[in-house]
Amino acid sequence: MNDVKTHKKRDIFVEGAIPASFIAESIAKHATQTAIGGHEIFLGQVRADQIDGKGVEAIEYTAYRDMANEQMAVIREEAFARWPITCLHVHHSQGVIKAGELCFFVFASAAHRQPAREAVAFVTDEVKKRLPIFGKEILSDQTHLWKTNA
Amino acid sequence: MNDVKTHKKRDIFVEGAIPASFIAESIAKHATQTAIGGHEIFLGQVRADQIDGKGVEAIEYTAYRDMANEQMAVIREEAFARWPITCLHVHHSQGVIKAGELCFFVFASAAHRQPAREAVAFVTDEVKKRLPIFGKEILSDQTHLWKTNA
Amino acid sequence: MQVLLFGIIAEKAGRERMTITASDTKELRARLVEAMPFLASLNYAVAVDRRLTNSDRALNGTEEIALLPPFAGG
Amino acid sequence: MQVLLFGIIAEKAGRERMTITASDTKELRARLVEAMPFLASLNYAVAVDRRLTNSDRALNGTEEIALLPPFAGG
Repeated sequence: MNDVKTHKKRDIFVEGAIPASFIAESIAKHATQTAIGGHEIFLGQVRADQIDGKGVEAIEYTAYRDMANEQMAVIREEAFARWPITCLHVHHSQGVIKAGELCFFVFASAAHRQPAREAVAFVTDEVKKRLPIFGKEILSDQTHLWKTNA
Repeated sequence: MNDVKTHKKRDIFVEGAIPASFIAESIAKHATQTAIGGHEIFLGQVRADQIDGKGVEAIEYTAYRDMANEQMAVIREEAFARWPITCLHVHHSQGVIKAGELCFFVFASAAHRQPAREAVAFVTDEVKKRLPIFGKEILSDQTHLWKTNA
Repeated sequence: MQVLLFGIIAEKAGRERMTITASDTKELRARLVEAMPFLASLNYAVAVDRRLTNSDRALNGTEEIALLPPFAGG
Repeated sequence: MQVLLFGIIAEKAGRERMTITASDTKELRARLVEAMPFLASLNYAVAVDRRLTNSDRALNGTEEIALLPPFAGG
Protein backbone atom coordinates (compact mmCIF):
# COMPACT_ATOMS: atom_id res chain seq x y z
CA MET A 1 0.00 0.00 0.00
CA ASN A 2 2.77 2.43 -0.83
CA ASP A 3 0.73 4.02 -3.55
CA VAL A 4 -0.59 7.32 -2.31
CA LYS A 5 -3.35 7.12 -4.91
CA THR A 6 -4.99 4.25 -3.11
CA HIS A 7 -5.40 6.34 0.03
CA LYS A 8 -6.55 9.66 -1.31
CA LYS A 9 -10.14 10.44 -0.27
CA ARG A 10 -12.25 10.52 -3.39
CA ASP A 11 -15.88 11.08 -4.20
CA ILE A 12 -16.97 8.99 -7.16
CA PHE A 13 -20.35 10.68 -7.54
CA VAL A 14 -21.17 13.20 -10.23
CA GLU A 15 -24.48 15.03 -10.53
CA GLY A 16 -26.35 13.91 -13.66
CA ALA A 17 -25.10 12.01 -16.71
CA ILE A 18 -21.40 11.60 -17.53
CA PRO A 19 -20.66 13.59 -20.72
CA ALA A 20 -18.48 12.02 -23.44
CA SER A 21 -16.27 15.12 -23.24
CA PHE A 22 -15.46 14.28 -19.61
CA ILE A 23 -14.25 10.85 -20.76
CA ALA A 24 -12.11 12.44 -23.48
CA GLU A 25 -10.52 14.82 -20.96
CA SER A 26 -9.83 11.95 -18.61
CA ILE A 27 -8.11 9.98 -21.41
CA ALA A 28 -6.11 13.01 -22.63
CA LYS A 29 -4.69 13.63 -19.13
CA HIS A 30 -2.72 10.38 -19.44
CA ALA A 31 -0.65 11.45 -22.47
CA THR A 32 2.20 12.59 -20.20
CA GLN A 33 2.36 9.19 -18.52
CA THR A 34 4.52 7.44 -21.08
CA ALA A 35 4.94 4.26 -19.01
CA ILE A 36 1.32 3.48 -19.93
CA GLY A 37 0.78 1.12 -22.87
CA GLY A 38 -2.94 0.41 -22.56
CA HIS A 39 -6.14 1.89 -21.21
CA GLU A 40 -9.27 -0.15 -20.56
CA ILE A 41 -12.62 1.56 -20.06
CA PHE A 42 -16.09 0.39 -19.12
CA LEU A 43 -19.06 2.72 -19.58
CA GLY A 44 -22.53 1.98 -18.26
CA GLN A 45 -25.36 3.42 -20.34
CA VAL A 46 -29.01 3.56 -19.21
CA ARG A 47 -30.92 1.01 -21.25
CA ALA A 48 -34.53 1.56 -22.39
CA ASP A 49 -35.70 -1.87 -21.22
CA GLN A 50 -39.33 -2.82 -21.82
CA ILE A 51 -41.08 -3.87 -18.60
CA ASP A 52 -44.70 -5.10 -18.96
CA GLY A 53 -45.00 -3.13 -22.17
CA LYS A 54 -43.68 0.08 -20.64
CA GLY A 55 -40.30 1.50 -21.57
CA VAL A 56 -37.68 2.65 -19.07
CA GLU A 57 -37.27 6.37 -19.75
CA ALA A 58 -34.68 7.10 -17.09
CA ILE A 59 -33.10 5.84 -13.89
CA GLU A 60 -32.92 8.05 -10.82
CA TYR A 61 -29.83 7.07 -8.87
CA THR A 62 -29.43 7.76 -5.17
CA ALA A 63 -26.64 6.48 -2.94
CA TYR A 64 -25.49 6.12 0.62
CA ARG A 65 -22.65 8.31 -0.46
CA ASP A 66 -20.23 8.02 2.49
CA MET A 67 -20.47 4.24 2.60
CA ALA A 68 -20.20 3.97 -1.20
CA ASN A 69 -17.01 6.03 -1.22
CA GLU A 70 -15.56 3.97 1.64
CA GLN A 71 -16.39 0.73 -0.19
CA MET A 72 -14.85 2.16 -3.35
CA ALA A 73 -11.61 2.93 -1.47
CA VAL A 74 -11.46 -0.73 -0.37
CA ILE A 75 -12.06 -1.97 -3.94
CA ARG A 76 -9.33 0.43 -5.18
CA GLU A 77 -6.82 -0.95 -2.71
CA GLU A 78 -7.70 -4.49 -3.72
CA ALA A 79 -7.26 -3.64 -7.40
CA PHE A 80 -3.87 -1.95 -6.87
CA ALA A 81 -2.72 -4.90 -4.72
CA ARG A 82 -3.73 -7.45 -7.37
CA TRP A 83 -2.66 -5.81 -10.65
CA PRO A 84 0.28 -3.62 -11.72
CA ILE A 85 -1.92 -0.74 -12.81
CA THR A 86 -0.80 2.87 -13.07
CA CYS A 87 -4.16 4.60 -12.55
CA LEU A 88 -7.74 3.77 -11.72
CA HIS A 89 -10.63 6.20 -12.06
CA VAL A 90 -14.26 5.49 -11.20
CA HIS A 91 -17.25 7.82 -11.54
CA HIS A 92 -20.96 7.16 -10.98
CA SER A 93 -23.94 9.37 -11.59
CA GLN A 94 -26.46 10.59 -9.02
CA GLY A 95 -29.85 11.99 -10.03
CA VAL A 96 -32.03 11.33 -13.07
CA ILE A 97 -30.15 9.77 -16.01
CA LYS A 98 -32.13 9.34 -19.22
CA ALA A 99 -32.01 6.24 -21.43
CA GLY A 100 -28.98 6.52 -23.73
CA GLU A 101 -26.99 8.61 -21.25
CA LEU A 102 -23.88 7.38 -19.43
CA CYS A 103 -24.08 6.73 -15.67
CA PHE A 104 -20.91 4.77 -14.86
CA PHE A 105 -17.27 5.15 -15.92
CA VAL A 106 -14.44 2.78 -14.95
CA PHE A 107 -10.98 3.52 -16.35
CA ALA A 108 -7.71 1.65 -15.65
CA SER A 109 -4.31 2.18 -17.26
CA ALA A 110 -1.22 -0.03 -17.18
CA ALA A 111 1.98 -0.77 -19.06
CA HIS A 112 0.27 -3.80 -20.63
CA ARG A 113 -3.32 -4.59 -21.60
CA GLN A 114 -3.95 -7.66 -19.45
CA PRO A 115 -3.77 -5.99 -16.01
CA ALA A 116 -5.82 -2.99 -17.19
CA ARG A 117 -8.45 -5.33 -18.65
CA GLU A 118 -8.68 -7.51 -15.55
CA ALA A 119 -8.74 -4.56 -13.16
CA VAL A 120 -11.63 -2.91 -15.05
CA ALA A 121 -13.61 -6.18 -15.06
CA PHE A 122 -13.01 -6.63 -11.32
CA VAL A 123 -13.81 -3.05 -10.36
CA THR A 124 -16.94 -2.92 -12.55
CA ASP A 125 -18.29 -6.12 -11.01
CA GLU A 126 -17.39 -5.20 -7.42
CA VAL A 127 -18.89 -1.70 -7.67
CA LYS A 128 -22.17 -3.26 -8.79
CA LYS A 129 -22.04 -5.76 -5.91
CA ARG A 130 -20.69 -3.71 -3.02
CA LEU A 131 -21.65 -0.05 -3.42
CA PRO A 132 -24.93 1.06 -1.82
CA ILE A 133 -26.38 2.72 -4.89
CA PHE A 134 -30.11 2.57 -5.61
CA GLY A 135 -31.89 2.95 -8.92
CA LYS A 136 -35.48 3.97 -9.52
CA GLU A 137 -36.51 3.03 -13.06
CA ILE A 138 -38.93 5.64 -14.34
CA LEU A 139 -41.34 4.11 -16.85
CA SER A 140 -43.12 5.69 -19.80
CA ASP A 141 -46.41 5.93 -17.84
CA GLN A 142 -44.55 7.74 -15.03
CA THR A 143 -44.87 4.77 -12.67
CA HIS A 144 -41.59 3.36 -11.40
CA LEU A 145 -39.81 0.21 -10.33
CA TRP A 146 -36.76 -0.29 -8.13
CA LYS A 147 -33.87 -1.81 -10.08
CA THR A 148 -31.68 -4.49 -8.48
CA ASN A 149 -28.37 -5.95 -9.62
CA ALA A 150 -29.05 -9.36 -8.04
CA MET B 1 -24.34 -13.32 -40.51
CA ASN B 2 -27.55 -11.33 -40.78
CA ASP B 3 -25.90 -8.25 -39.43
CA VAL B 4 -25.13 -5.92 -42.27
CA LYS B 5 -22.47 -4.26 -40.12
CA THR B 6 -20.29 -7.34 -40.30
CA HIS B 7 -20.14 -7.09 -44.06
CA LYS B 8 -19.62 -3.41 -44.66
CA LYS B 9 -16.19 -2.69 -46.15
CA ARG B 10 -14.23 -0.70 -43.63
CA ASP B 11 -10.79 0.82 -43.43
CA ILE B 12 -9.47 0.74 -39.87
CA PHE B 13 -6.47 2.95 -40.58
CA VAL B 14 -6.22 6.58 -39.57
CA GLU B 15 -3.30 8.85 -40.40
CA GLY B 16 -1.41 9.81 -37.23
CA ALA B 17 -2.44 9.53 -33.58
CA ILE B 18 -6.05 8.95 -32.51
CA PRO B 19 -7.26 12.11 -30.73
CA ALA B 20 -9.25 11.77 -27.47
CA SER B 21 -11.96 13.92 -29.11
CA PHE B 22 -12.44 11.23 -31.77
CA ILE B 23 -13.08 8.70 -28.99
CA ALA B 24 -15.60 11.05 -27.34
CA GLU B 25 -17.46 11.51 -30.64
CA SER B 26 -17.53 7.77 -31.18
CA ILE B 27 -19.02 7.23 -27.70
CA ALA B 28 -21.56 10.05 -28.07
CA LYS B 29 -22.91 8.57 -31.32
CA HIS B 30 -24.29 5.63 -29.35
CA ALA B 31 -26.66 7.71 -27.17
CA THR B 32 -29.54 7.04 -29.55
CA GLN B 33 -29.05 3.28 -29.28
CA THR B 34 -30.99 2.71 -26.09
CA ALA B 35 -30.74 -1.08 -26.24
CA ILE B 36 -27.09 -0.65 -25.24
CA GLY B 37 -26.28 -1.07 -21.54
CA GLY B 38 -22.49 -1.18 -21.63
CA HIS B 39 -19.53 -0.05 -23.69
CA GLU B 40 -16.06 -1.56 -23.37
CA ILE B 41 -13.03 0.22 -24.82
CA PHE B 42 -9.38 -0.64 -25.20
CA LEU B 43 -6.89 2.07 -26.13
CA GLY B 44 -3.28 1.38 -27.06
CA GLN B 45 -0.84 4.14 -26.13
CA VAL B 46 2.77 4.32 -27.36
CA ARG B 47 5.00 3.52 -24.39
CA ALA B 48 8.38 5.21 -23.86
CA ASP B 49 10.18 1.92 -23.19
CA GLN B 50 13.89 2.03 -22.37
CA ILE B 51 15.95 -0.16 -24.72
CA ASP B 52 19.68 -0.40 -23.95
CA GLY B 53 19.49 2.94 -22.18
CA LYS B 54 17.73 4.65 -25.07
CA GLY B 55 14.10 5.72 -24.82
CA VAL B 56 11.44 4.98 -27.44
CA GLU B 57 10.37 8.40 -28.71
CA ALA B 58 7.81 7.23 -31.25
CA ILE B 59 6.64 4.27 -33.28
CA GLU B 60 6.21 4.55 -37.03
CA TYR B 61 3.41 2.21 -38.06
CA THR B 62 3.09 0.85 -41.58
CA ALA B 63 0.66 -1.82 -42.73
CA TYR B 64 -0.23 -4.14 -45.57
CA ARG B 65 -3.46 -2.22 -45.59
CA ASP B 66 -5.65 -4.37 -47.87
CA MET B 67 -4.75 -7.59 -46.09
CA ALA B 68 -5.13 -5.95 -42.66
CA ASN B 69 -8.64 -4.74 -43.52
CA GLU B 70 -9.58 -8.17 -44.87
CA GLN B 71 -8.27 -9.86 -41.71
CA MET B 72 -10.18 -7.33 -39.63
CA ALA B 73 -13.42 -8.19 -41.47
CA VAL B 74 -12.87 -11.86 -40.57
CA ILE B 75 -12.24 -11.01 -36.90
CA ARG B 76 -15.39 -8.82 -36.90
CA GLU B 77 -17.52 -11.67 -38.20
CA GLU B 78 -16.08 -14.01 -35.60
CA ALA B 79 -16.83 -11.51 -32.83
CA PHE B 80 -20.43 -10.93 -33.99
CA ALA B 81 -20.94 -14.69 -34.29
CA ARG B 82 -19.64 -15.35 -30.77
CA TRP B 83 -21.11 -12.50 -28.73
CA PRO B 84 -24.43 -10.62 -28.77
CA ILE B 85 -22.83 -7.25 -29.39
CA THR B 86 -24.57 -4.27 -30.94
CA CYS B 87 -21.55 -2.49 -32.43
CA LEU B 88 -17.84 -2.99 -32.89
CA HIS B 89 -15.44 -0.25 -33.97
CA VAL B 90 -11.70 -0.65 -34.53
CA HIS B 91 -9.19 2.01 -35.56
CA HIS B 92 -5.40 1.80 -35.88
CA SER B 93 -2.86 4.50 -36.62
CA GLN B 94 -0.48 4.69 -39.56
CA GLY B 95 2.55 6.96 -39.56
CA VAL B 96 4.67 8.31 -36.71
CA ILE B 97 2.95 8.16 -33.29
CA LYS B 98 4.83 9.77 -30.41
CA ALA B 99 5.15 8.24 -26.92
CA GLY B 100 2.01 9.09 -24.95
CA GLU B 101 -0.19 9.26 -28.05
CA LEU B 102 -2.95 6.77 -28.85
CA CYS B 103 -2.48 4.36 -31.76
CA PHE B 104 -5.21 1.73 -31.32
CA PHE B 105 -8.90 1.97 -30.43
CA VAL B 106 -11.22 -1.02 -29.94
CA PHE B 107 -14.83 -0.30 -28.94
CA ALA B 108 -17.68 -2.80 -28.44
CA SER B 109 -21.20 -2.12 -27.16
CA ALA B 110 -23.84 -4.56 -25.96
CA ALA B 111 -26.95 -4.80 -23.80
CA HIS B 112 -24.82 -6.28 -21.02
CA ARG B 113 -21.23 -5.82 -19.94
CA GLN B 114 -19.95 -9.39 -20.27
CA PRO B 115 -20.24 -9.74 -24.08
CA ALA B 116 -18.81 -6.27 -24.67
CA ARG B 117 -15.88 -7.05 -22.36
CA GLU B 118 -15.13 -10.42 -23.93
CA ALA B 119 -15.47 -9.12 -27.49
CA VAL B 120 -12.99 -6.28 -26.83
CA ALA B 121 -10.50 -8.69 -25.26
CA PHE B 122 -10.83 -11.07 -28.22
CA VAL B 123 -10.61 -8.38 -30.90
CA THR B 124 -7.67 -6.62 -29.23
CA ASP B 125 -5.71 -9.88 -29.00
CA GLU B 126 -6.58 -11.06 -32.52
CA VAL B 127 -5.71 -7.72 -34.15
CA LYS B 128 -2.29 -7.91 -32.55
CA LYS B 129 -1.85 -11.50 -33.77
CA ARG B 130 -3.40 -11.44 -37.25
CA LEU B 131 -3.11 -7.99 -38.77
CA PRO B 132 0.00 -7.28 -40.88
CA ILE B 133 0.98 -4.07 -39.13
CA PHE B 134 4.64 -3.20 -38.63
CA GLY B 135 6.17 -0.89 -36.05
CA LYS B 136 9.50 0.90 -36.22
CA GLU B 137 10.52 2.07 -32.75
CA ILE B 138 12.38 5.33 -33.07
CA LEU B 139 14.89 5.74 -30.24
CA SER B 140 16.23 8.87 -28.60
CA ASP B 141 19.53 8.64 -30.56
CA GLN B 142 17.52 8.43 -33.81
CA THR B 143 18.43 4.79 -34.36
CA HIS B 144 15.51 2.40 -34.60
CA LEU B 145 14.36 -1.12 -33.83
CA TRP B 146 11.57 -3.19 -35.33
CA LYS B 147 8.89 -3.99 -32.73
CA THR B 148 7.29 -7.44 -32.65
CA ASN B 149 4.21 -8.67 -30.77
CA ALA B 150 5.54 -12.21 -30.39
CA MET C 1 -29.77 6.30 17.32
CA GLN C 2 -29.95 7.75 13.85
CA VAL C 3 -31.24 5.37 11.16
CA LEU C 4 -30.81 6.29 7.48
CA LEU C 5 -33.34 4.97 4.98
CA PHE C 6 -32.65 4.45 1.26
CA GLY C 7 -34.39 3.54 -1.97
CA ILE C 8 -37.69 1.69 -1.69
CA ILE C 9 -37.48 1.81 2.14
CA ALA C 10 -37.23 5.61 2.16
CA GLU C 11 -40.07 5.73 -0.34
CA LYS C 12 -42.39 3.46 1.67
CA ALA C 13 -41.49 5.14 4.96
CA GLY C 14 -42.03 8.57 3.42
CA ARG C 15 -38.80 9.83 4.94
CA GLU C 16 -35.00 9.42 4.76
CA ARG C 17 -34.12 9.11 8.44
CA MET C 18 -35.60 8.20 11.79
CA THR C 19 -34.50 7.67 15.40
CA ILE C 20 -34.65 4.25 17.07
CA THR C 21 -33.45 3.13 20.50
CA ALA C 22 -31.91 -0.36 20.74
CA SER C 23 -29.06 -1.95 22.69
CA ASP C 24 -28.05 -4.46 20.00
CA THR C 25 -28.73 -5.20 16.34
CA LYS C 26 -31.27 -7.92 17.15
CA GLU C 27 -33.39 -5.47 19.16
CA LEU C 28 -32.81 -2.86 16.45
CA ARG C 29 -34.27 -5.13 13.77
CA ALA C 30 -37.33 -5.83 15.92
CA ARG C 31 -37.91 -2.12 16.59
CA LEU C 32 -37.50 -1.29 12.91
CA VAL C 33 -40.19 -3.81 11.88
CA GLU C 34 -42.49 -2.39 14.59
CA ALA C 35 -41.94 1.10 13.24
CA MET C 36 -42.15 0.04 9.58
CA PRO C 37 -44.20 -3.17 9.24
CA PHE C 38 -43.61 -3.20 5.45
CA LEU C 39 -39.98 -4.18 6.19
CA ALA C 40 -41.12 -7.73 6.97
CA SER C 41 -41.71 -8.39 3.27
CA LEU C 42 -38.66 -6.53 1.94
CA ASN C 43 -35.15 -7.73 1.22
CA TYR C 44 -32.65 -5.37 2.85
CA ALA C 45 -29.32 -5.23 4.67
CA VAL C 46 -28.40 -3.31 7.80
CA ALA C 47 -25.18 -1.27 7.87
CA VAL C 48 -23.60 -0.12 11.14
CA ASP C 49 -21.15 2.74 10.72
CA ARG C 50 -21.11 2.18 6.96
CA ARG C 51 -20.34 -1.55 7.14
CA LEU C 52 -22.75 -4.40 6.51
CA THR C 53 -23.48 -6.38 9.68
CA ASN C 54 -23.33 -10.12 9.25
CA SER C 55 -23.87 -11.11 12.88
CA ASP C 56 -25.55 -9.58 15.93
CA ARG C 57 -23.60 -7.00 17.87
CA ALA C 58 -24.09 -4.57 20.73
CA LEU C 59 -24.86 -0.92 19.99
CA ASN C 60 -23.97 2.04 22.20
CA GLY C 61 -26.34 4.49 20.58
CA THR C 62 -23.72 6.56 18.73
CA GLU C 63 -23.64 4.36 15.63
CA GLU C 64 -24.88 5.42 12.24
CA ILE C 65 -27.39 2.78 11.12
CA ALA C 66 -28.55 2.45 7.52
CA LEU C 67 -31.19 0.23 5.90
CA LEU C 68 -30.12 -0.79 2.44
CA PRO C 69 -32.36 -2.38 -0.18
CA PRO C 70 -30.70 -4.33 -3.02
CA PHE C 71 -27.95 -2.44 -4.79
CA ALA C 72 -28.43 -1.18 -8.33
CA GLY C 73 -25.27 0.74 -9.22
CA GLY C 74 -23.42 0.51 -12.50
CA MET D 1 4.66 -11.64 -60.28
CA GLN D 2 4.45 -8.64 -58.00
CA VAL D 3 6.03 -9.05 -54.54
CA LEU D 4 5.27 -6.50 -51.82
CA LEU D 5 7.87 -5.93 -49.12
CA PHE D 6 7.12 -4.64 -45.62
CA GLY D 7 8.84 -3.48 -42.46
CA ILE D 8 12.40 -4.60 -41.91
CA ILE D 9 12.35 -6.47 -45.26
CA ALA D 10 11.47 -3.30 -47.21
CA GLU D 11 14.12 -1.45 -45.23
CA LYS D 12 16.88 -3.98 -45.94
CA ALA D 13 15.87 -4.37 -49.59
CA GLY D 14 15.73 -0.60 -50.02
CA ARG D 15 12.40 -0.86 -51.81
CA GLU D 16 8.74 -1.77 -51.26
CA ARG D 17 8.07 -4.02 -54.24
CA MET D 18 9.86 -6.23 -56.74
CA THR D 19 9.01 -8.69 -59.52
CA ILE D 20 9.83 -12.40 -59.25
CA THR D 21 8.98 -15.28 -61.57
CA ALA D 22 8.11 -18.61 -59.98
CA SER D 23 5.67 -21.46 -60.70
CA ASP D 24 5.01 -22.39 -57.08
CA THR D 25 5.64 -21.06 -53.58
CA LYS D 26 8.64 -23.33 -53.06
CA GLU D 27 10.37 -21.91 -56.10
CA LEU D 28 9.23 -18.42 -55.05
CA ARG D 29 10.95 -18.76 -51.67
CA ALA D 30 14.19 -19.90 -53.33
CA ARG D 31 14.13 -17.00 -55.81
CA LEU D 32 13.43 -14.53 -53.03
CA VAL D 33 16.46 -15.66 -51.01
CA GLU D 34 18.60 -15.43 -54.16
CA ALA D 35 17.40 -11.86 -54.74
CA MET D 36 17.60 -10.90 -51.05
CA PRO D 37 20.18 -13.09 -49.24
CA PHE D 38 19.46 -11.30 -45.94
CA LEU D 39 16.08 -13.12 -45.89
CA ALA D 40 17.86 -16.33 -44.84
CA SER D 41 18.37 -14.92 -41.34
CA LEU D 42 14.99 -13.21 -40.97
CA ASN D 43 11.71 -14.46 -39.59
CA TYR D 44 8.91 -13.73 -42.04
CA ALA D 45 5.69 -15.10 -43.53
CA VAL D 46 4.57 -15.21 -47.16
CA ALA D 47 1.07 -14.08 -48.09
CA VAL D 48 -0.53 -15.01 -51.41
CA ASP D 49 -3.46 -12.80 -52.36
CA ARG D 50 -3.56 -11.41 -48.84
CA ARG D 51 -3.68 -14.79 -47.09
CA LEU D 52 -0.84 -16.47 -45.21
CA THR D 53 0.37 -19.62 -46.97
CA ASN D 54 0.81 -22.60 -44.71
CA SER D 55 1.69 -25.16 -47.37
CA ASP D 56 3.23 -25.11 -50.84
CA ARG D 57 0.95 -24.23 -53.73
CA ALA D 58 1.14 -23.53 -57.45
CA LEU D 59 1.25 -19.93 -58.68
CA ASN D 60 -0.05 -18.70 -62.03
CA GLY D 61 1.77 -15.39 -61.96
CA THR D 62 -1.26 -13.17 -61.31
CA GLU D 63 -1.07 -13.49 -57.53
CA GLU D 64 -0.19 -10.66 -55.19
CA ILE D 65 2.69 -11.90 -53.02
CA ALA D 66 3.74 -10.18 -49.81
CA LEU D 67 6.64 -10.78 -47.42
CA LEU D 68 5.59 -10.09 -43.86
CA PRO D 69 7.97 -9.73 -40.92
CA PRO D 70 6.54 -10.23 -37.39
CA PHE D 71 3.42 -8.21 -36.72
CA ALA D 72 3.52 -5.28 -34.30
CA GLY D 73 0.04 -3.78 -34.36
CA GLY D 74 -1.90 -2.61 -31.34
